Formats: sequence, C-alpha cells, structure tokens
Amino acid sequence: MSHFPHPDRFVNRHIGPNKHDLQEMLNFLNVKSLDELIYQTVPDTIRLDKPLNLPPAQSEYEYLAELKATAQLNRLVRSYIGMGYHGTITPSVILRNVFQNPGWYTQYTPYQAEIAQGRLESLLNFQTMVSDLTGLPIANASLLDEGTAAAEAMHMFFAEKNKRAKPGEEANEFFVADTVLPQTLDVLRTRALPQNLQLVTGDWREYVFSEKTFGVLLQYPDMHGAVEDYRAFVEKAKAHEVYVCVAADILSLALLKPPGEWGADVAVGNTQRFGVPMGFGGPHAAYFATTEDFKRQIPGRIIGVSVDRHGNRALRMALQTREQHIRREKATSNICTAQALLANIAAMYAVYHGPAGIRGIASRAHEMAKALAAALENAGRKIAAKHFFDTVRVEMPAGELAALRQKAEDAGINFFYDQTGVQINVDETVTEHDLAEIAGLFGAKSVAPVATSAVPAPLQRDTEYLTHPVFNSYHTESDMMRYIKRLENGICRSCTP
Amino acid sequence: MSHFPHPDRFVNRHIGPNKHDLQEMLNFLNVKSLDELIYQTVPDTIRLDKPLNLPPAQSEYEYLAELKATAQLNRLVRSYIGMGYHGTITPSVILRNVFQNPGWYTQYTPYQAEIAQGRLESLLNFQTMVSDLTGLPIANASLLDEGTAAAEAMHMFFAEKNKRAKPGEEANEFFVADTVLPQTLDVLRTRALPQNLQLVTGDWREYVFSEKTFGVLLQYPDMHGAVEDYRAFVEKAKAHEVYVCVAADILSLALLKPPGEWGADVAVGNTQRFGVPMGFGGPHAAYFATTEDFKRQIPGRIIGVSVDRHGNRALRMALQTREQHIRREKATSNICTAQALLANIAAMYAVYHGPAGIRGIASRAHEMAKALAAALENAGRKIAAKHFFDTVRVEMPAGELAALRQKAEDAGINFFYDQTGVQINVDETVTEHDLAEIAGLFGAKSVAPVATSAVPAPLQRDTEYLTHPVFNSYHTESDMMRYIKRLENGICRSCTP
Amino acid sequence: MHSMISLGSCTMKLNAATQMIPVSWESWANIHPFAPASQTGGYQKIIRELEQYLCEITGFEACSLQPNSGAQGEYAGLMIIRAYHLARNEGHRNVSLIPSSAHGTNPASAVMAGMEVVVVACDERGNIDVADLRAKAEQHAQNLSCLMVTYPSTHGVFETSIKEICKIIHQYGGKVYMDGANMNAQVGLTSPAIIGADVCHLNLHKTFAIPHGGGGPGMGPICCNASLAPYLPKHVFAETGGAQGTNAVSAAPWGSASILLISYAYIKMLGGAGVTDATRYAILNANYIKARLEGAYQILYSGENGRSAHEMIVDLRPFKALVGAEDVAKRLMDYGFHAPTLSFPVAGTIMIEPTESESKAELDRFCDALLAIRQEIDEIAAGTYTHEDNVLHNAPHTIDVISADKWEYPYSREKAAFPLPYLRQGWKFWATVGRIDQAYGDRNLVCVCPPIEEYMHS
Amino acid sequence: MHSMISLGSCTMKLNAATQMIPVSWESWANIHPFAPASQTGGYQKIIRELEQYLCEITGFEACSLQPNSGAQGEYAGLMIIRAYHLARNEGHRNVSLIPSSAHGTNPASAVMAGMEVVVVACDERGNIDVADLRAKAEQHAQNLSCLMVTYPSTHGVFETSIKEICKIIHQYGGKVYMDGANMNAQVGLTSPAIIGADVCHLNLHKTFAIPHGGGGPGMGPICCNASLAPYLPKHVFAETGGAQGTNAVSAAPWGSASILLISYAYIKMLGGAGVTDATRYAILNANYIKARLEGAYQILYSGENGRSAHEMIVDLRPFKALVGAEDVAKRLMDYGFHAPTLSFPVAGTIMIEPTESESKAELDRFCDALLAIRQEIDEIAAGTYTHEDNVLHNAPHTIDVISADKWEYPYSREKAAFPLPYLRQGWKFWATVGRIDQAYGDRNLVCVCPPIEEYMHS
Ligand SMILES: Cc1ncc(COP(=O)(O)O)c(C=O)c1O
Ligand SMILES: Cc1ncc(COP(=O)(O)O)c(C=O)c1O
Repeated sequence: MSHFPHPDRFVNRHIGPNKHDLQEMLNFLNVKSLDELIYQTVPDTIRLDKPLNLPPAQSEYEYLAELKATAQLNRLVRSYIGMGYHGTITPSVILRNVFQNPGWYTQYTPYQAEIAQGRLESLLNFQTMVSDLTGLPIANASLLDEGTAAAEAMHMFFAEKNKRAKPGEEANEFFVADTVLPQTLDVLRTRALPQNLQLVTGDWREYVFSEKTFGVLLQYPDMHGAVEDYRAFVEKAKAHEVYVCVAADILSLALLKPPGEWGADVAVGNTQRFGVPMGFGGPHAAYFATTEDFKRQIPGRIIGVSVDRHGNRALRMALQTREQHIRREKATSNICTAQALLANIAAMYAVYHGPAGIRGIASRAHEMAKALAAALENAGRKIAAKHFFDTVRVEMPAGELAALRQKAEDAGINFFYDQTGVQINVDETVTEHDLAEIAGLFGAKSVAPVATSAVPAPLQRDTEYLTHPVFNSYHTESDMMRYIKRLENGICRSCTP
Repeated sequence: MSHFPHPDRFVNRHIGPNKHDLQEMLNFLNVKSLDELIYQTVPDTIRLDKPLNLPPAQSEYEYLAELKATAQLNRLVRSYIGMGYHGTITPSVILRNVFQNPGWYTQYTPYQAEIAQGRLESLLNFQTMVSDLTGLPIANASLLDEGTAAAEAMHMFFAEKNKRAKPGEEANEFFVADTVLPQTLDVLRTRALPQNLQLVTGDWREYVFSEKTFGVLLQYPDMHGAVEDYRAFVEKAKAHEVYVCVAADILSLALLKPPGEWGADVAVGNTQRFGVPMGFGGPHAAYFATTEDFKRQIPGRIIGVSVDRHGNRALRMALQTREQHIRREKATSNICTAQALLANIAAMYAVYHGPAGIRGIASRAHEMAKALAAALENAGRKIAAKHFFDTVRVEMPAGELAALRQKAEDAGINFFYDQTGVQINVDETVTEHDLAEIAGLFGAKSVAPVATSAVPAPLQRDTEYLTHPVFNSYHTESDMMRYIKRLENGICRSCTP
Repeated sequence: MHSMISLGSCTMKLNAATQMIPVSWESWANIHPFAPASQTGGYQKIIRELEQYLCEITGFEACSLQPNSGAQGEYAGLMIIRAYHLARNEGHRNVSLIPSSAHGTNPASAVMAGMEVVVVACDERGNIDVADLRAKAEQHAQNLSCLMVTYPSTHGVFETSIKEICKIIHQYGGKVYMDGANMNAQVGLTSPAIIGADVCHLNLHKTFAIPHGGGGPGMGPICCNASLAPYLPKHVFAETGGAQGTNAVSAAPWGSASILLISYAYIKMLGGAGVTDATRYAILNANYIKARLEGAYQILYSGENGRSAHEMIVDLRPFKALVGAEDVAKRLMDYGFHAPTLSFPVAGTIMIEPTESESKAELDRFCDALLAIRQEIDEIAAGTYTHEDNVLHNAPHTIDVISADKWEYPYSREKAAFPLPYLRQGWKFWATVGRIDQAYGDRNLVCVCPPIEEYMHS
Repeated sequence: MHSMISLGSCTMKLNAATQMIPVSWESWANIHPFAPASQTGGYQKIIRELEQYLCEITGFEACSLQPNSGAQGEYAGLMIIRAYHLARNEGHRNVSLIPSSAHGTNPASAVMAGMEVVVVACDERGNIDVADLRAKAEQHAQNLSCLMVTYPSTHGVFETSIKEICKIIHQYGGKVYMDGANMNAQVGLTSPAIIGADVCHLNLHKTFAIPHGGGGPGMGPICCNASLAPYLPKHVFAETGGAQGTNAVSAAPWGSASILLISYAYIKMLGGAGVTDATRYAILNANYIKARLEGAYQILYSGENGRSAHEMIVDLRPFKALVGAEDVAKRLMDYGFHAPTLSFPVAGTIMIEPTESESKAELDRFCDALLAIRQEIDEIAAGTYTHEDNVLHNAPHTIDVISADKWEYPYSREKAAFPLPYLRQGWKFWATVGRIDQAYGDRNLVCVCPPIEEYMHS
C-alpha cells in the first residue's frame, strides 16, 4: 500500500519540531541524535526492546474513510429507553460554537482564573441552573456521572453523620430504594464495599429506619417513571436524623416540586438531556446540589465569586487548596477532572431556552407521555403508574414482551424491558409521528392530548427557576452566539448581562 | 401535526426583538401595532393581498431530519470526472476553524480594513500563491468561477487592444482552442455576444492570426488532460500583438512550467482543488493573474499593501473607489461579491501544505496517472496523450464506451465520457485501491509506478514557488490553528510570520 | 459577528448554524457538478423546491439558480431581456434607463450586456423623477430595452410611484429589471411581480441568509415572468434553463449549488409567516433606529408617512466642516461596531440596515454609540477640540496607541477607548492598525506578499 | 489554545480536528448506552481495538474502559487489587504505600478503596527513598496491599530504581499500581509492565489526545496483568469486565464512550512509530526548555545523566524573598502564556510540560518570556523596583489598568503590557480581571449567580 504515499502524514502535523528544528535543538543539547538523548533519559534497564505492535499509521483522510465504514456497524434507531439517558436536541448554535470549538474544548481546568472568567461564568451558570431546578442553595460545577454523584452523597452523609462517632460505632446503613436506577445501585455497591457501608435496598414504603441508618437514596421520578410523593418518608428520615439524597431527572424538575422543597439534603442527577448527546454512555455532566450545611463538604469543584485586587467582582474555583492538597488520610472524594465542557453545554442549553423554554420542553414531554399512556390504556394495556412525568410503563407478561420486542426492534425502535413490563421514555426529540408509531406497536390507535396532569397537585412545581437575567437575555441565535463568543474570549462581568 | 408543538420555533431565534421589545419599540414609534407601522411604510397599491404559499415552518430539528433523508437521494460515488472539478481533501483544521467558523464566514467585504487585517492577510496570501504558481506578478483576490474569469480576461484584452481604436474598427476576434473546457466556452459565448466579439474555436495548431485577433485562450493541461507545448504559438501571438490567456489547473502548475514563464498575459483557473469541496458546482474561488501591464485593469478586488497613520504597514482593498463607483458607461466588469471565503480556504491549504506539500500532492497525482496509463496501455488500451499531468484519456469506440459506462456506474464510479473516449482524472483523494479498481474495469492488471515523467522536459517547472515564510511556517496543526485564530482576531503583521 | 454589522444594502442577518451545518455533509459536499442526474436526486429536489419558493416570493414564473452573485444576476437578467427583444426582432432595443441612485453594478452590467446606459434623475425627495423617466423613455422609445430599478430604492424608500414607473416602461416596449438587493423589505409584503417588474435577481447572501464570507461566496439567482422565462440560461452539461435559453452565465449549471442549502433551510424553517415576519421586523428595526437617531442626525429621505423601509441614510454632510463620514465610520470601531455602508448611495453619508435579527438591546447599543459620536462632533463645533486633533479624526485608536507610555492627545485614554460603559462589558474590540492611507496604497500598488527582506526595514 | 499551555502533569498536546470531528457524527453521538449489542457493532469494534492498543502500549493483558477520569482509574485499579487479595483470602491486606511526591488523588483514592495510606519518603534527589520503602514494606509486610507510584515520577524523572522498587513490593506480597499521568514519557520507550507494575490507569485526556474541556471530560481506563484481570469491573447492563469482576465504578459500561474515538484516532493516525515519536519529541522538547532555562533558573531534580523526562520543575523558592511562584505564574499571562502547573508537586515551584506538539518557535517564545521574567526579578533584587510595586507583584495587567488615564506604577505601560516584541505580533492576550483574592472568595463562598440586585452596587 505504499507505492504512492500521500505526502501528508499526521505525525508531521502532530509533532511540533520539524527536521530543521530538530537539528538545532539537538545541537543545543549537545547530542548527536534523538536516540542519544533518549538513551540519556530513559534508563536502559527498562527500555522496550521491540517496536510497538500497533496497526500502521493512517492518514487523516484514510482514517475518516475507514471510520465512516465502522460507523455503519452502529444501527441508529429511535430510542425510548430512558433509564437516565435521553434523546435531546443540541441547539446548533451551541454545537458549533461550544462543542466543536477548540476555544472551549481544549482549555484546561480554570486554575488561572484571571484568564478564564468566561468559562467560569458558564460554570457558575451551571451551578445556578442546578440550584434553581433542584431547589437547593449550593451546587458544584459537575461530577462524572449520576452513579458516582450518588456515591459521593453517600460518603458525604456518612462522614457528616459520624463526625463524632467512635471507630466501630458509626451509623453505617444506607438505604437505597429499589426503584433507583440499576446502574446507580451497581456503583453504590462498589463504593460501599471498602468502607463497610451496609447497603439496604427495598421498597421505600416499607423501610424501617434504624439507629444505624445514616442516609437514604430515592429516585425522582423513579426508574419506572413513577412520580412518588416522598414527603412523609423524608420527614420520617429527618426525625431519625437521617440524610436524604434524591436522584432527580433535571428536566422533570421544571414541572415537579423540587427535592429541595421537600427536605432533600442532596440532589444528584445527570444533565445529559440538556443538550448533550447520549454518546453510548458519555461524556455528560452529573450535578450535585446540597444545603448550606454541606457547603464545605461538597465534593468536586465549585466556582465561587470573589474580588480582584482592584475590588472588582471576579470568579474563581473556590476551595481550590482542598483539591490540590486533598487531605490525604481523610479524603472522601478524589474528584479532579469532572465534566466541565458538558456542564457548560447544559448550562448554555438553559441560557438558550430560558425558564419558559425549559418548562415548555418538559411540558411537551409530559403531554406526549400522557397522551401515549391514554392511548395504550384505551387499547387495553395496563399502565403501571398513575403519576408520571415522561415515562410510561406498561405491565405485560413475558411472552408478549418478547414478541413486542422483536417487532419493535425490527421496526427500529428501542424500549426498555424487564421481566414484567416495558417502558417508553418520551424525550425532546419525539414527534407526533413517533407517538403514532409507538401506539401502533401496541395495537393502539390515535394518540390525543389529555387535559389533566399526571403529576399530583401537591407535587406540581409552583416556584420559579432560572430567573437570573443570564437565563432571560440570550434567546435569539445572534445574541446567544455573541454571548458564547464573549465568554470564549474570557469576558465576564460577574454574570450580569 | 400540531398537538404537541415543540416550544422552540426558529422564527424566535432568527428575529431579534421579542414580544417585550416589540411593545417598547412600537410605543417609541407611536404606533399601535406592527401592522400599523407596515401600513405606514409599504404603499397600499403594492401590498400583497394573500399570505405566501410556502410550506409550513419546520423546527431546526425537523429540518435537519428531513434534509438527512433528502441527502440520501444523492448517491456518493467515486468521481474521476475532472473537467475543472476535482476531489480534494479539506484539512480538518481548516474545515473546522475556517469553513465552519462564523468568525470567518459571517464577515462582510473588508471595506473597513482597520478591523479586517487578518482576513486581508489571508487574501494577500491567496494572491501571492496564485502569483507564485502562475508565474505572473499580479493576482486578484478571486473571481466567481473559471468560466467568468476567462470572460473577464477576454474583455480586458479587448478593451486594452482597442484603447485607441475607432468605433467599428476594433480588433474583435477572440480565439478559443477547442480543447478549452466546454463550460468555459459556453460562458464565453454568452459574454462575447453583447459586444459583438467574434469567438473562433478550433485546433490551436491551425489557427491563423488575423488583423482582427485581439486575444486567445488556451487550456493547460487541456480538457483531455494533454500537456501541450504552447510556446511557439504564444510567440506567434506576441508577434501579432495578440494577448494570451491561459486557463491553467492550479495544482498542475506545481510541476509544469507556469504560463507566466512562457508569455501568457493572463492566467485564470479554479482553485477548488486546493481544499474546497466540489459541492455540485460551487462555491469555489477562481483566480486571475496577470502582468504589470494590466495592473490597473485587473477585474475584481485586489488586496494591496499600504501604511496606517502611524506609518505601519497595513493591508487594504486597493483601488476600492473603482468598485464603489464603477465608471458607469465604461465599465467592463461588474464584480463585487466574489469568493473570498473560498479563496481563504485555498490560501490556507497552501499555507498548511507549503511548497513541498503542494509539490508532493501534485507529484503523487502525476505518478498515479502515469502508472494507470501504463497499466491501461499494457492491457491494450489506446492512451490519447503522451504528455499529461493527472488525467488519462483512453480512446474507445462508442459501443465499448457505453458498456464501460454501465459497468462503472454500477460499481459506483464516474468517469468523463464523450463520443470517442473516456477520461480518468486522478486527484488527491485517489488511493492505490482506487487505481486497482479502475484498472480492473479496463481489464488491466497491476498498476505499478513508472519512472519517467509524462511531462516533457521543457515544460517541467524549474522555478520555486510559495517561498514566502507564510507558506513555510505553519505546518503543524497547532501552529496552523493558532495562525488561523490570530488572523480571525484581526491580527496581521503584514504577513511576516 | 461579535456585534451588529449594520451595512446598508448588504443585509447582514443571522446565518444560523443549522443552515450552515449541512453544507459540510459529504452527501452534499462531494458531488461533482457533472455527475449523472441519476445520482443527484437530493440536489434536484432542493433546486426544484427552492426555485418554486423563490418564484412564490417574487411572484414570478421561472427561476435560474445559475448566477453566482447579485451582479451576475443583473447580467443574466439583462441578457434574457436582450434575448427577448431579439426574439421579437427588436434586437435594436439596447437602451437601459438607470436612476442616478443606482448601485455601480447596474450600469456596469448593462454595459456588459451591450446596452447603452441612460441615467434618470431623482427628485429632491430621493425618488425617481417620474417626469424625467417618462421623458427619457419617450425619447428612447424606439430603442428602449429596459429600466433597472432597485426596490425599495437604494435610498431605503418604498417609492409610491413604482407601479406608474413600470407602466411607463412597459408602455414604451421596455422591460423592468429589478435589482433585488433590498428584497429583505419586500418578502411577504409585496413582490417584484406586484410592483410591475419583469425580472429580478435575489441576493441569497443578503435576503436569504447565506453568509457573506468576507466578500463571497454569494448567489444571485434570477426570477422572471412568463414573457422572459424561455430565455433563462442553459448549460452544456445539464438540463436547465428556458426553451430558447441563452448560453450559460456561470461555469456550473446551478451556480454555487451547495450553499443553496442555506437559503433552502432559511425558508423551510421560517415558512411563509416567518419570512414575512422577518421583513416586518426588519422594517421595525430600521424605523426604530431612525426614530432614535432623529434629532441628533438628519435622516435623508423617507416614505410618504415619514417611515423608511428596512434601511436609512444618515446624512453627515451637515458636519462636513468638522468631520467626514469616514471619521464617523472609523470612530464607530472604537465603540465596538463595524461601520455602516459608507458614502453609498450618497457621498458623505452612512447607510444603516439593522436587519430583523438584531434585538432591541443591540439596536440601543448602536444608537447610543452614534448619539455619543454626535456629542463628540459637537465638542469639535464648540471648540473643545480642534479639527485636526479629536477622537473622530484620530480614530480608530489601537491598543498600541492606548497603551503607549506617551499620550499626546487632548482627550483622555478612557474617552478614546472606552467612551461608553458597555464597552467594559465585553463589547470592546480593537482595530489592529490605525487609519489606513488609501491614496498611498493605490499609488504604490503591491498585491502579493512582499518579499521577507522588505519587512526587515519596516 | 492561542499559545502553548505547558501544564506539567497535564499533557496539553494537540487535539487534532480529525480526532474531534467524528464525535459529533450522529452514528456515534445518538446511541443509547443500553442499546442492544446487536446495534452497536461500531462501538464494539472501536472498544475492542482500543483496549488491545492500550494493552500493547502498557504491556498488559486486559483493559477496562469504564473509569471516567484518572482519579476514577486509580480507584478502579485499587479496587481490583483489593478484590485480588480478597480472592486469595488476604482481605486484610490494606496498606497502600505512597511516595510523598504523589498527586493528592492517590491517597484519596486509596482511602476510598478502604486502604490505609503509608507515606514513603523521597531522597534529596527527589527519588523514592528505596531504603525507606523497603523498611515500610517490611514493616507492613503482613498487610501490604500495594504501592502507588507515578512513573516517570511527578518530579519528571525516570527513577532508575523503579524495577527494584517494584520487586520489593512484590516480594512482600503487594501489587504495584502505576499512576499513568506521565505516560506521555513512556509510550513506545518503556511500559508499565516492563517497570514492574501490575496495573495502571491511562489519562486518555493527557497522553491520548482527548482535550481537557476546561476541566473535563476525561477518560481514565485501567490496564492490568493477568493476575488482576479477572477482577475488572462489570456492569449491570452490558457484557464487560473480568470473570470475577467487581461491581461497576461508573454508570455507563464503557465510561464516556464517545470520546474514546479521539484516542482511537490518535493511535490509528500515528501508528506504533508515531506514538513512539510523540514520546521522543515530548522528551526532546522538555529537555530543550530545560537547557534554555538553566543558568537563569534552577531545575529541581533530573535523571542520572542530567536529563528530565517530559516535564521539569523550575524552582522559584530561591527568589522567595522577592517574588512568589504565583507572581511568576500571573506575570506569564502578561506575556501571553498560560502558567505552568503551580506548586505541584513542590510548593514554590512551577512544573513545565511542553508536550511534543509544540514547535521550536513556540518553545523559544516561552523560554524568552521566562528569561525576561528572570530579569524582572533581578530588577527587584537590584532595588530598581520595590517588593510591593513591581511588574510581577501587580500582574496580570488588565486592559483597564493599561488604558487608565492615571498611571500609578513605577514602570512603563509598555513594560507592563508589551515586555517582549513578539507580543505585538498577535500573541498578546489580556487577563480580564486583576489578581484575584483567593482567601476572600473562600471566606465568602457564593457559588450561584448572585441575584441581580447585588450587581447594582458593584
Ligand atoms: C443595490 C445593489 N445592487 C447590486 C449589488 C451587487 O451584488 P453582488 O455583490 O452580490 O454582486 C449590491 C451589492 O451590495 C447592491 O447593494
Ligand atoms: C499525577 C496525577 N495523578 C492523577 C491525576 C488525576 O487525574 P484526573 O484529573 O483525570 O482525575 C492527575 C491530574 O492531573 C495527576 O497529575
């Protein structure tokens, strides 16, 4: 394959010094060859004695051509799986100017705040967005995923609860509702093990708080899409001095009474559906919000507001020394790299849509889910939950499920299945045409709007969010693009518009 | 389709004022409604009395989804058609940071030079690149396409030749070799008509210069890929005081003796194959280069070097008044909008590859074409030309041609066909695998390198090009990206690196 | 793109990312213009539909997507008028009437199309002098080929006499060519067909969202009525154009086909009501600016009810003794704005076209800047600063000037660089060189990168 | 990205556009992590191949792509060591030896994995004190779980004793966890397996070209030898991990799968020779900077032949009485550079890692800046400027400062903003705020956008 090599080789684009540079540098270093320098540098006892066995280098053009073929091996279907990951529309202005812009994606952690005010402002927007939607006053600048965010909450609770406990006498039981996302539970199992935390899972309605209980985790809406009223449960937890973490779907909080308003100490979740593609698992930004009490225990990075030497407001990563010199023996969290770029995209999504837009997107999902549920019910299907946000669960016998699954997958449609039912998540990308197609699979006919809400009155949100001007100023593409560019150029006036 | 409208409507992204703005503005204008303002503005005699009959608005998401389906109606095949349009590789760093970057594409014509130095530098690079490759000292900042560029040359020649001619006594014959690209000839026919220019086409070897001849147009390499030695012909033209325009393939000039070195007064051509996708016809930047004699007659925009009030070197559009106040009755050209963005991409391609890279790309095409020609010849095919650059023409009877065409198109391969032959253009994107596939279609076996050049010695280029530091400094992606960004930010130090 | 670019006659509206993105999809980008039609179904569909939309918008019958710029569109349009007359054995009709306010490309295109240009006067309100038009049309009745007219006029006015004007031309056997540069004031409210034109070009890079690319690409398709449709340009390698079509005006059959996607997206995503709203808001925005500037500046020309169309001319000639229009343009850079169109169509003026894509906040910032500049002019008038040494004359102020250790100006650095508070909120940009000497550059024309040695001395 | 970001330990190498572009292709972007395997053949192929490449590069047997960051990789690695000991009924082994120079995440991860951290000293040359290591290993022999070691060390040195170190650990029944943050000095020249480690993480966002995104995303896959492979983490919804694998460490089976494409492209486009060259040039660039700075600055620690690995620590403590390391970092902004890593792993120093992607011209500009700063320090030493009022102490100098009418500093504006000529050639950037008060912010922790009223007063 090398009779006619293209002169453009990636290695020459990637590596800075050219031949001429190399010679000058070697002269300066007083060595004859790069090999000589390497021999002086890498101890001979550990030198690799054969070349790496990797495929031959491809040109950029060849690589892209081959990858195109590989991409064909993925089958793009309509996904209604949900379970923490949702179809979403990345606004093109954000896609092009943030996600695909090296001015946003190459940057390092903003340790040098004086030249990173723009990106810091965007992360502050993320924190404000999370805080508003969860109803909790403090939020961090992202964590790695919902599962690990829940684990961070568990450990933070454990440490706080047992601050003054003697070794061996700690309260070490953590209750996880059996309606928490399975992948979250999986991560919690791993993370509970080393510290000997006892994970108890089960029906939250039946959980009996003990002396040993230090915390609980609930999913809202739960993994089956049901919107449960946890308020009495949380009160009971409070009474037992047990901390409560709620894993909440960020979009649902536009319609649902947020965890912060019914006593949660921590809310965690994924912000993926705020404009970040699913990407077969990531990257996406998880959020972590909490109360003033945990202000200084919050894991991960936090952007804070300070002043510069001229007395002007200026943003920075707060509590930085905590990260760079994580207190070694006492550490509860090891988070450094998190999901800044994705947090920025999610924040930009909120800036772009604003409170009315976010509410509109959430309402539409809810309306469509209700309509679908009604249509399926009319067709004789058993809908699992009366109260839901955007996910409809249909109880079905295993045999029927298998047939449905076959039919659906043939039609290029993914649902979520378990032993006893199937779940359909209605996200922002779903169209009326999609709904009809889904209904058809279940033998249902027309899908029509339903007037009443499927959220019970006491759980309907009645507080505002995203009221800060930054979420209410850049709703045209021109304004949005310019805002993104100003931030890219390092400009921030402490988040005044 | 509107039970569940998505709240995000493009019209609200496109239009600046929101409802609140609107009200304030109407108040300020002292009108009750936007309709009232429109009634005050648009005379009632001309008002459209019914709404436009256009399809209903789609959301951005719906539009992209539908366009994806429409795109499937185009069939992507391997194209070896050539004829002025070629496969090319747009370097990803240029694609992402220029072609897909609003910082480059939204800008207007750089009339306000003080804030456009970066883009002006890039256009100056384009001019230098064209000048270097064509061997002519002056180049403009692009024209619309090769066909109209040739027409501009024709008119410029006509005006110059007949500067002092009495009306009715002008020399008005323009000779166009019958090996000029058909679409160029087509445009020339249109453009010759109104001024009563006589187009004569035929074999350039047989053309007899007359009193009336004011100019000629040659194609280099010609439309069949042949590299002809026009030197004697051009000398004859000179002797008859006839101006010569050469339409030249920009890439070929990396290997061929450039028109400027054998007497051309103007060279024109397409720079598409310097990294600009074919796009079913455009946009691409045509070039126009000429001698000092035509410096002030050159059509289109020219970037020039001047000084600012502090005495620093600064770039600007030269001879601007000429454009803004095109001398009405005497105008020979009406060019305003040209192809700046594409000229910038082509210039960046040259900056990125540098002289060695450009030569390498040209050589590779030449080597592959030679190898292919040899393979086909070995298989008993009749190769039309002994001397060629990157295009192989095979003479074949019409019947065989039809069969070949069928077979090729079934295999997803496009060649150029006419009554008596088929042409295969080898561009930058062609791989060894492609060559083998082509050879196979002709019943030829292996394709192997051929030592001797298919360019005759006297037409081989022996002069340097792209020697300016700007073409020799940014060959790594980091350096290139930063250069692009510096220019985007308006920075130029008069093209010193 | 960092702030409004209010170039009159240029329509710098939003170029939405969604419109731009598909242009780089390989299924659009990598298609050869002469590929067999069987392989280009996607393009054929887009082209067919876009032609239809543009016909609906102009009120015409047929469309050619071949011309690559507005000026090419003019040329193409005139060529089909020429063909029309020829076909009727009136090939002698070669006089093109052009109002004195026309863009330079109009007469240039007319000359290229072999026409004789006869200039029609404008009256003191900036409108075409109908009497002069009638006189010239009558005078050249035998040879009248066409009128070229921009509508709304390059003065930013919907001339009420337009229908009469077109009638006069038709009466004398001429055709009306409408320059569509100002189409952004028409879409959905009126149309070239309604006003009485026979053919027009559309600058897709103005009205239909194709970005300007720093001076291209553009697209200047033409639409025409049934009388001219047979003459639309053909192409050697493709099925396109009218039955008796002229030869091609561009190398490729559908011009710069790939960027048609942008205009196509624009229309598909706005729909009929949306493109009409775009026009309505473009007019709103222009009149808002006009209202805000009135008092401080004189606005040249307006419609019968005192409204401008989608753009307006701000007269700076009253300040001639103090500053030139160029000074204002350069000073706007210090305020973080690209200057409006300078000295077109009237020398000594700036022409402002905000487009519908700008929000009120942005319009206000811009007006604030122009009003502040008016005060700076007053300071010169008041003698606070001399004619030769003031913020306008010395604009733009570069970083080098502002950060120099020696400050030699009678005003403060702050006044020079940050005259309004918003500039400290992310809107400041810097000219990288000072005011450029235009004459020097034209006298010493250097248009390739000078050899490196030259820089040693600079 | 406008200039070199020489962050030691962070490997800010080129993120090539070709590597980035496919991440937004819908066929990669729009796949649900729990989609049936039959629909994800493309991802499966990439994952399989990338795992293989990373194994080849590390010399290990198996790989898990689950961890989403380096720190997560550490945790995952320690958890499989934990599982290994457990499986051998040695669950009591819970002591993790960690050199004093380790990154903070190392002990934090160890604690999270339920281990007791025992710190091992470094000698005066910055290397692990082998005697201390042996003593600690022996002392904790019963409970020794592992050593966590960064190689080359966080001091930027290829410690020659590394094999011996690993042998000692193995001898006492421990495993060696290698922190792969500095892998860019190893690829193709040596490997974690060769030095004697049992498991390591790789920061794909360092060595393998994933951009840092302003603090994420990242990917921290782990590779390990056959002894540990059975314990690699599993996932509830996918086939992955070892036969006796632990529960998941991330929510998704292959972490942030879509950005694996970036590292995959990096390896595919460089090939074996290319990735090795990357390492060689990374070492060249570092040593070139070192050589240029020597004389002006003391470089802390180096290898036996006086060479550093791919990064080096510049000691600023000798100037402590005059300026702090932070002053140098902030002053570099005035010179158009992002500061190197500050005070890690040694307080009062900066750590420079140029990577292979920087050309000599860029390295020279950077060295010029640091050498110029050294002269500025000397001016303080010489008493030309006071300790409280000098270019370093007042850095960074904002546009507001530079353009202020009042200039209150003992040096010139030019010296403050344009200390070297290259800054006038497009390399200048501006800090938008002055030096930030860290203590104030931590005392008054506000971490949501303050309500708008607050800004009224500021
Ligand atoms: C009124 C008018 N006509 C014609 C043109 C020429 O259009 P183009 O630049 O697309 O050739 C312009 C350009 O600004 C214009 O303003
Ligand atoms: C030596 C070392 N180990 C571990 C880490 C943590 O990696 P990450 O930020 O990916 O979690 C870092 C980060 O800089 C590091 O330098």
